Amino acid sequence: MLYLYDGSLNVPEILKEWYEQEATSNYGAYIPFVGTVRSEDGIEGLSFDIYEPILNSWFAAWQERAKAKGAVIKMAHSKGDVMLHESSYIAAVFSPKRRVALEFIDEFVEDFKASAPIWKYDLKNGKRVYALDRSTAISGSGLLGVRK
Amino acid sequence: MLYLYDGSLNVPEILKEWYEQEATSNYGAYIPFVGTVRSEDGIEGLSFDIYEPILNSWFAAWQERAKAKGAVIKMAHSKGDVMLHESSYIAAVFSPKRRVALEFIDEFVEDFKASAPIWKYDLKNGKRVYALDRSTAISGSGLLGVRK
Amino acid sequence: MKKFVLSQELSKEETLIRVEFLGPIQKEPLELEIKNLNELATILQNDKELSEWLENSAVAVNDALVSSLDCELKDGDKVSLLPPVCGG
Amino acid sequence: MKKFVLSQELSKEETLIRVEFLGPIQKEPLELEIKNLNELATILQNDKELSEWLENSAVAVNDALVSSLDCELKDGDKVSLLPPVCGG
Repeated sequence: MLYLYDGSLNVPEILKEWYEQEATSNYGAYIPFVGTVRSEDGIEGLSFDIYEPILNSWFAAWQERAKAKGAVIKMAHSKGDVMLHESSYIAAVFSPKRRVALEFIDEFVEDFKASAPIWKYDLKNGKRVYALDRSTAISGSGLLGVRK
Repeated sequence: MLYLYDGSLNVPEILKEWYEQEATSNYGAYIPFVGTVRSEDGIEGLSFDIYEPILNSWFAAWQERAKAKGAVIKMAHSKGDVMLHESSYIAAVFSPKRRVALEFIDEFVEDFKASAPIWKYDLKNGKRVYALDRSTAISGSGLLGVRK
Repeated sequence: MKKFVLSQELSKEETLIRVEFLGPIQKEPLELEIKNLNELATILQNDKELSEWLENSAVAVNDALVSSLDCELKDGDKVSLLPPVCGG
Repeated sequence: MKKFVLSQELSKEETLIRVEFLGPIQKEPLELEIKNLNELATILQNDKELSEWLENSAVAVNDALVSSLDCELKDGDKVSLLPPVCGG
């Protein structure tokens, strides 16, 4: 239920595929979150690195949390370059009930932003510049910097 | 931005249309909520009545609230019969920022459930039975029942 | 003085209000000569079939929800009863 | 007694740890003979280029995040440094 793509996402196609995958699963609520590259600070686009082993285990833990509430999560993300007004991220929750789905998509997207091992770079003047100022240190960071 | 359809919604088509409508609007987040008819209590489907004049003014007030936060809301709903595993409702928020979108879709869907002048009926044994037990009295109801 | 009285009577005769029952309330619209929502409440409370609907329905005048019966009505106004809703 | 000492020496020689720097940290992987994360901290703190990354990076051993340096390492273990993230 975790799909990584080279370059931008085909959003209509992915939203359709996921909807059809769960067409008879008897979920009452389907809430996708779609993230699209905004034009700001003169960037030409964004670029992403992903560390898949930890992304996979992070996602598997969330899938277990969803399952415990009778829900399912799906996620798609881009690797490499994604240009202005293209989309790089889709997360979706399917759930029997709307409250579970509404709360889950919020918690999932926020934890994704804080924890998923994905690094973002601005594409600017043809260069790839790490977006440190918009990035979040993973909880527990700094261990190796502590001096005895 | 409010679309009413006779019968079930073509979800992939609507999600695609809305995505493409806002493709260059520079919104970073697009969150649709899709409501699908669940199989429960032996129903064959649901049926909906809508009172459009008040639905339109209710929706216009929400569109103003969205606009004040730089966001846009779209909504589609079915009139008449929608069978099992078909969808009857889509609401979506487009916003520059994810927090606004995540909070807005939650508030909008909850107020929709509590206030939008739409009546739901179970289709059971070929009959249309008002779903009173799952319905919510609009805020301020009961005025005309108060005896002096 | 006479003119004033005439005008009052005229306006009284013309105050025709349409009352609509929405959604699952199975009742045809009424045309009533009333001047405010308090008069409407008194009339509808005499209809046994409506008693539950009066308890759980919201009220709109000309498609705007009202939160009080202190609402004067003028000729041609429309009053709607909205029973409990469940979209989605 | 001799056997015991030999065994100790053997295990010591075999403790080769691979250290990987993920995402924007522009540094090739290291192969280090260390027995725990405290030793790794001491070594990496001598590398001036890494000082900021050490402050803001999380640490994983064999792809599981750790919350403390009290972590023994065994031969073949992989340690990863994960700098601040921003998916989406």
